[in-house]
Amino acid sequence: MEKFLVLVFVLPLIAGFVSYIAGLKGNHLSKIFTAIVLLTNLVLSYKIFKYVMASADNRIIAVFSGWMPPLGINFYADSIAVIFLLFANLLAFASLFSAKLSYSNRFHGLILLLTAALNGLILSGDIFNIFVFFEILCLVSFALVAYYRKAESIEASVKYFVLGSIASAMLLIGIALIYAKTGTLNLAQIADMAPQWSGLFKAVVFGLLLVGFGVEAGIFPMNAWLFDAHPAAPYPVSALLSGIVIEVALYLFLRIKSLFFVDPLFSLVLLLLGLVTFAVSELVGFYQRDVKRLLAYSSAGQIGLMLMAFSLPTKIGMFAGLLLFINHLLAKGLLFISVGSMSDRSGDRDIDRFSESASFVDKVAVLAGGLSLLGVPPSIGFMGKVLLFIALVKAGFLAFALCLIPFVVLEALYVMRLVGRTLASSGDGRIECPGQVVVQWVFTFIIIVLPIIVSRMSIQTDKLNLNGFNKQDYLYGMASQLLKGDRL
Amino acid sequence: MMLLDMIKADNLAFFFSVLTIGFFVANTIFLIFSGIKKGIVLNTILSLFLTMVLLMLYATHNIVIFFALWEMATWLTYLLANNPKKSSKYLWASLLAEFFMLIAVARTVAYGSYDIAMVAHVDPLNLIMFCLPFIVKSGILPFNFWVTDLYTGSDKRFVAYLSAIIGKLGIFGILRVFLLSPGLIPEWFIYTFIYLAGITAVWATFKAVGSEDAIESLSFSSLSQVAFIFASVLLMNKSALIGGLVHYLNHMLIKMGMFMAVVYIWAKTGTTEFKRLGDFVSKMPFSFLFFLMLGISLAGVPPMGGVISKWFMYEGFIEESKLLAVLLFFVAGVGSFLYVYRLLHSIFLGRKKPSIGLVSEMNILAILPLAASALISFLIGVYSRPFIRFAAKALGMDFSEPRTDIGFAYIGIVSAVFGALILFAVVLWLLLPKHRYVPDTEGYTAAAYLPKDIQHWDYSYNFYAPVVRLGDKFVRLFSLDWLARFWKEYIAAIGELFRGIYSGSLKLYGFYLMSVIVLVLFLKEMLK
Amino acid sequence: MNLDFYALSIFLIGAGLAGIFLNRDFVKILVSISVLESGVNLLLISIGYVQGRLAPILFSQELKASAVGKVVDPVPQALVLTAIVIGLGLLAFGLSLAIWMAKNFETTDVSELKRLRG
Amino acid sequence: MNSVWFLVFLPLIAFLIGISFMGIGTRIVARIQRRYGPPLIQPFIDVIKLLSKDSISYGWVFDMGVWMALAGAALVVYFVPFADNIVLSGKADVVVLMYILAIAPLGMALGTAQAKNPYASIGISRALMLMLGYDLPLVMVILGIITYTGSASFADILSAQQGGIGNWYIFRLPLFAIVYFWVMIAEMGKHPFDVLIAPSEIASGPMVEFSGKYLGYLFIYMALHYYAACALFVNFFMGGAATFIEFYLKMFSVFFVLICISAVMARTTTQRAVYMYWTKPVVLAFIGWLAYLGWRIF
Repeated sequence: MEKFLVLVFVLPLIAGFVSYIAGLKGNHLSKIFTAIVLLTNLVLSYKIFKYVMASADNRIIAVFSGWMPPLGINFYADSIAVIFLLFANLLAFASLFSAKLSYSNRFHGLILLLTAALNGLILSGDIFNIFVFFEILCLVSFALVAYYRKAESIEASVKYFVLGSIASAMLLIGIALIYAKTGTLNLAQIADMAPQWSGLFKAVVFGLLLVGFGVEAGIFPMNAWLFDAHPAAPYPVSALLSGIVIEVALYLFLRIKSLFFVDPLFSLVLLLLGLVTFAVSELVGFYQRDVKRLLAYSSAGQIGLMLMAFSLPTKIGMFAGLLLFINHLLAKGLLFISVGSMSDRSGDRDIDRFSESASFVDKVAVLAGGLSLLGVPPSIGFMGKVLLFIALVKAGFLAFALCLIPFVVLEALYVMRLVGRTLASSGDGRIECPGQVVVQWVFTFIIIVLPIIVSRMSIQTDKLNLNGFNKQDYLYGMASQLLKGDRL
Repeated sequence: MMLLDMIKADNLAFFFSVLTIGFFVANTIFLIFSGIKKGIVLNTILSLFLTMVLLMLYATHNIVIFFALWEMATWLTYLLANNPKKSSKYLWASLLAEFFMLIAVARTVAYGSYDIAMVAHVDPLNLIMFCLPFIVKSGILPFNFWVTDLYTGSDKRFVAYLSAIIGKLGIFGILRVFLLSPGLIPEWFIYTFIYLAGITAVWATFKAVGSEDAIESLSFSSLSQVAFIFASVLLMNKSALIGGLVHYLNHMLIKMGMFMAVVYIWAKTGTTEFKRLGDFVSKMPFSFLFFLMLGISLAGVPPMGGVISKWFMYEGFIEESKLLAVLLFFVAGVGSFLYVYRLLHSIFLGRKKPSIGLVSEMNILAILPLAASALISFLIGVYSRPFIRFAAKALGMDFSEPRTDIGFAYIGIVSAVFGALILFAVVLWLLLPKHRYVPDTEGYTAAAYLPKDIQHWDYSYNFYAPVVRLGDKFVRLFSLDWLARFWKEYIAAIGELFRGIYSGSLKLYGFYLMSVIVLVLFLKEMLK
Repeated sequence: MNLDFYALSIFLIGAGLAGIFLNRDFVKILVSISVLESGVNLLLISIGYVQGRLAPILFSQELKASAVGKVVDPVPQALVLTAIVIGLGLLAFGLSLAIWMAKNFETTDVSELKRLRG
Repeated sequence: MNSVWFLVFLPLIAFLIGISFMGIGTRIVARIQRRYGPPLIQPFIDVIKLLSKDSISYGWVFDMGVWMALAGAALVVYFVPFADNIVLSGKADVVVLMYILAIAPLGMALGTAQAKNPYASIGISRALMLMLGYDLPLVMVILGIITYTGSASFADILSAQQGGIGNWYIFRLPLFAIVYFWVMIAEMGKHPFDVLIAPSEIASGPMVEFSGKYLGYLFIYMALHYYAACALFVNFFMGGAATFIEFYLKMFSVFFVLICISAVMARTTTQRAVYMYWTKPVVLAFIGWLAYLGWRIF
């Protein structure tokens, strides 16, 4: 099973270059090849998910070339990482499968590299290893955003590039400082030495890491590039960017934060940042005419919510964050794919005219995506929302919960404006890419079925006995009890 | 099955479930057989789903499930109304309130229990936050801005369900919470919302009197009745509670029947405006008869059931000696005469307008629900003991308790004497010299020559102009349009301010990055 | 001895950041990014540097017997190698962006990029 | 007095009293205008003449409306205490009486609606608006009386006023009496507020399409309505009456004062009438509430 962990990362890495070369002649070959690779990747990650969930202590450690952790680099997968892995590969395969045939081999190669980087990031247990994969991720996203080479995507890519490079430099400085202090690069060892750091050192490193990961994760002051990049990218890429790339960056930052910076003050700062991100992006998102930009703002908003949920030290906050992540990935992926393809077909991204050619499946997809994004009761989003509020109130942050209310309502309004316009349109509904229809139906099916699975598995609401948590199993083993039927 | 024994377990849930199921069945029968073709299947499926949600909502005692079902009902109403532009005010108003309910739920969960009864034990503010959606859903004053849009804009097939059941969900909510937490309700909360409900009732009556559209008039009438029931339920006085529940039943029957007739006419003629309808009695005599019976019941005139429930509610208010509040509801009650007569006169009895095409009486199956509701309402008027016992059981009171059972038996006598007198009048009318029926063109024209286009010679537009002119300032003040405009500009200004953050210049974005690091260094000071 | 290396690397990082924010031309920004990266790499190297020791080349004559105590800390050197390669990749991509920017906007002046806002 | 036969003929007696008031009333108004006026029994003759003539009808709703008008008016008579006979009215409840009063106008309104004559519709809309106007002070007075006597049944109201002139409510609750009298003018549709009949403007309003026995029925309704209004005032404020003659004299005194006031007044428009009823009498009644009932009313 350890071999699968490595395979999940290495396979798309190699396939990326192979599919580029294969596609030089005609891009059908590269598309088929990429689809096969991503499908195997999805199957592998599902196998890993099954294995980790079934295993006793819910974790696998894959060691490279025989060197044991302190020196060698290792891949570490606990239950939360495995969930991210599964859904990352699902979204990667879905967005590729729904991509139009006209995309060139460059696109397929980059998508494969992006998946490789994502898998690597989720699994790596070594801090410099994280930096390397993070760089691959940034570089590939710059390239994908600039795919169309038109004025709009170039401008977005330039801004993304400059901010991204500054962030990676900050990150490297942070890592250098950590290495100077602890002398090791393995996450677990650094975590053990973290408590002895001085206040100043902790603040500096926290700041550097916050900027490093924050730009990619879309936290408030640093997410300016996000609202230009997502609309400029082709719709499968923006689905990937919104669905998983920013979430992985957030997950990484919170993983490191929960290991190194356990003082309550840091989680308070993050809570505040999350609230501000959510508030600003909803307020500005309310006025967007451009449909994809509107969805980008909603993604930044959801990131704010996830940041608040994950930064709460309690187990229920963690679970709320997870539910919000899964819900956002499915709903936003579905929305971006449907809305993106509709606006490409009708050639205009304005909210009144984008849905002229909406087919029946587009309408169903947008409705399902919109409703589950807003947390309409039967969906997971609803469970996430309820748990988030319960977690906030239980952790004593009643004021934060009250501040959330007006902005959630704002989001409901502008998302329903989008859904309303799609349903109201009387488009001719010709279907351009069959793959996309399949993906839309599958995602809608998952959105409807998943709440039943999750609710049966772990959240009988009247048996929700929420107790505190201890640091040891905070990140490593916790999610497994949580999803394996232990009542949280 | 599981749901049925869940409903039976709780008397209050049983009362509301029986009513909701009864309404749904009758409404669906009407919609199917009334010849309205397009969009029926989706509407029926969604309203079936909504009914299931409501049945579960009535039965549950767990606050998290209660909140989930309540929000599902809100969203289903939004979808069923299928007019996103008009129902957006409803959506954001109820979502705003529901999030306050969510906070109340979260605080109760933090307090340690999931039972509705415990909501009030946390603290009075928690109870009020939990009850906020009930107030919003009933359209009581600060939250009556969404009512105009949703009722007039919603899909005609759903408007009956909306006003008979969904508009009154708040009443069930208040009953569920207040009956489970006696004595913990803050006094000032009851006082403010009784008077607010009173003002809402008068405001809604003026709106109904002044409206030029049948659906709008009926919707505002149901808003004023709901406000009345809401206040009498809030009062927590025995006879007011019984009156409230019986009036809930009465109002549901009345609105179901009246909306069916109006929706049928809309399906046939495509319009529900008073000035374009008229003289339907010649073609639809039976539906007029039932419509008349229901109208009389709505106005609260004795032979029909309306008077029983209104009388109990007034009795409750007088017992609690809240004269000022009951005065407001009396005015709303008298106002109901005006719009009931307007409905009868402009739709069924006026002069036939050219725009109305061939309209035939509803087929037998479609008129069945209308007839049933009229007859049940008549039964309440004549022999109301079983209905009152049904309501009392729902509230967990045995029937003999209300002090005023002398009064209500007396209303039965009134109906009996009235029947005898009607008989005497008819017999006398038959004995007197014969009379002959004439077409409407033979009318008295005060010696003026009859105009050629006789059908325009009818007074059914701007019917109550003087009263509408008088109440205009009052109505405009409380319809809160000025508040909506101010709020829209305020949000626009804030939005403009925040849009400036992402002004597109790379330098600014770079500056944001650096500011974060400075912020964190500042954090170090706080850390020490 | 390490202190002046640290000072130099902080100076370089500062120069790089200033270059990014003050310049209007995109190519100049690219140059200042690489200055920033070299500063960071220098910082990384100077962490591992010990006064008076040899470079950690495994098969060199001096270290045939054992390198303990005689060699500088090899780990940062490995890190810097990858960091430089990554810096190269970024720079290459940046230049291609500059070319495309020139094609689309006729200028590489970053302050011209004002179309996407709000 | 309270045998079963009396109950059957009560509406007839009330009708005769009402007709006599109408007859005397027209003569008093004539006398005020320095002319002699029609013979005393003229209204009675009119009713008999109308009932014996042929008539035209516009449909079954037209007929039903007229039946409801007559039956409604007769129903009110049963539930207003007649002299000391309170067989049915004993358990009567004032709140329910408020709604019984509404049956007759509703019946007449329905009938006129099918008559399809715009004058009639205008007349009815004016009548309903006026009703909305004067109902506000009327309800305040009735609520005041109910709360003052502590119960809503006529028996208690009458017994509270027994024992001499001093106990009558007209002296104990003068403000309520004034407001009630003010409202009675509009309730009976007498001159300042006879906007609903308004002969010069809308050709006798609702009555325009009625002829023959239909108009006869409405005349009977008008007579019963006169009787009911005066009887209510007497029972509320003048302690009812022991014998028939005392009852008749008290009612006539009220009617006489009312006729004198209404004979000298000019007709107002509906909007001014409703505005006036919503302001002046309401303030008076509110002061009455505060004076007689104190803080309990909130």
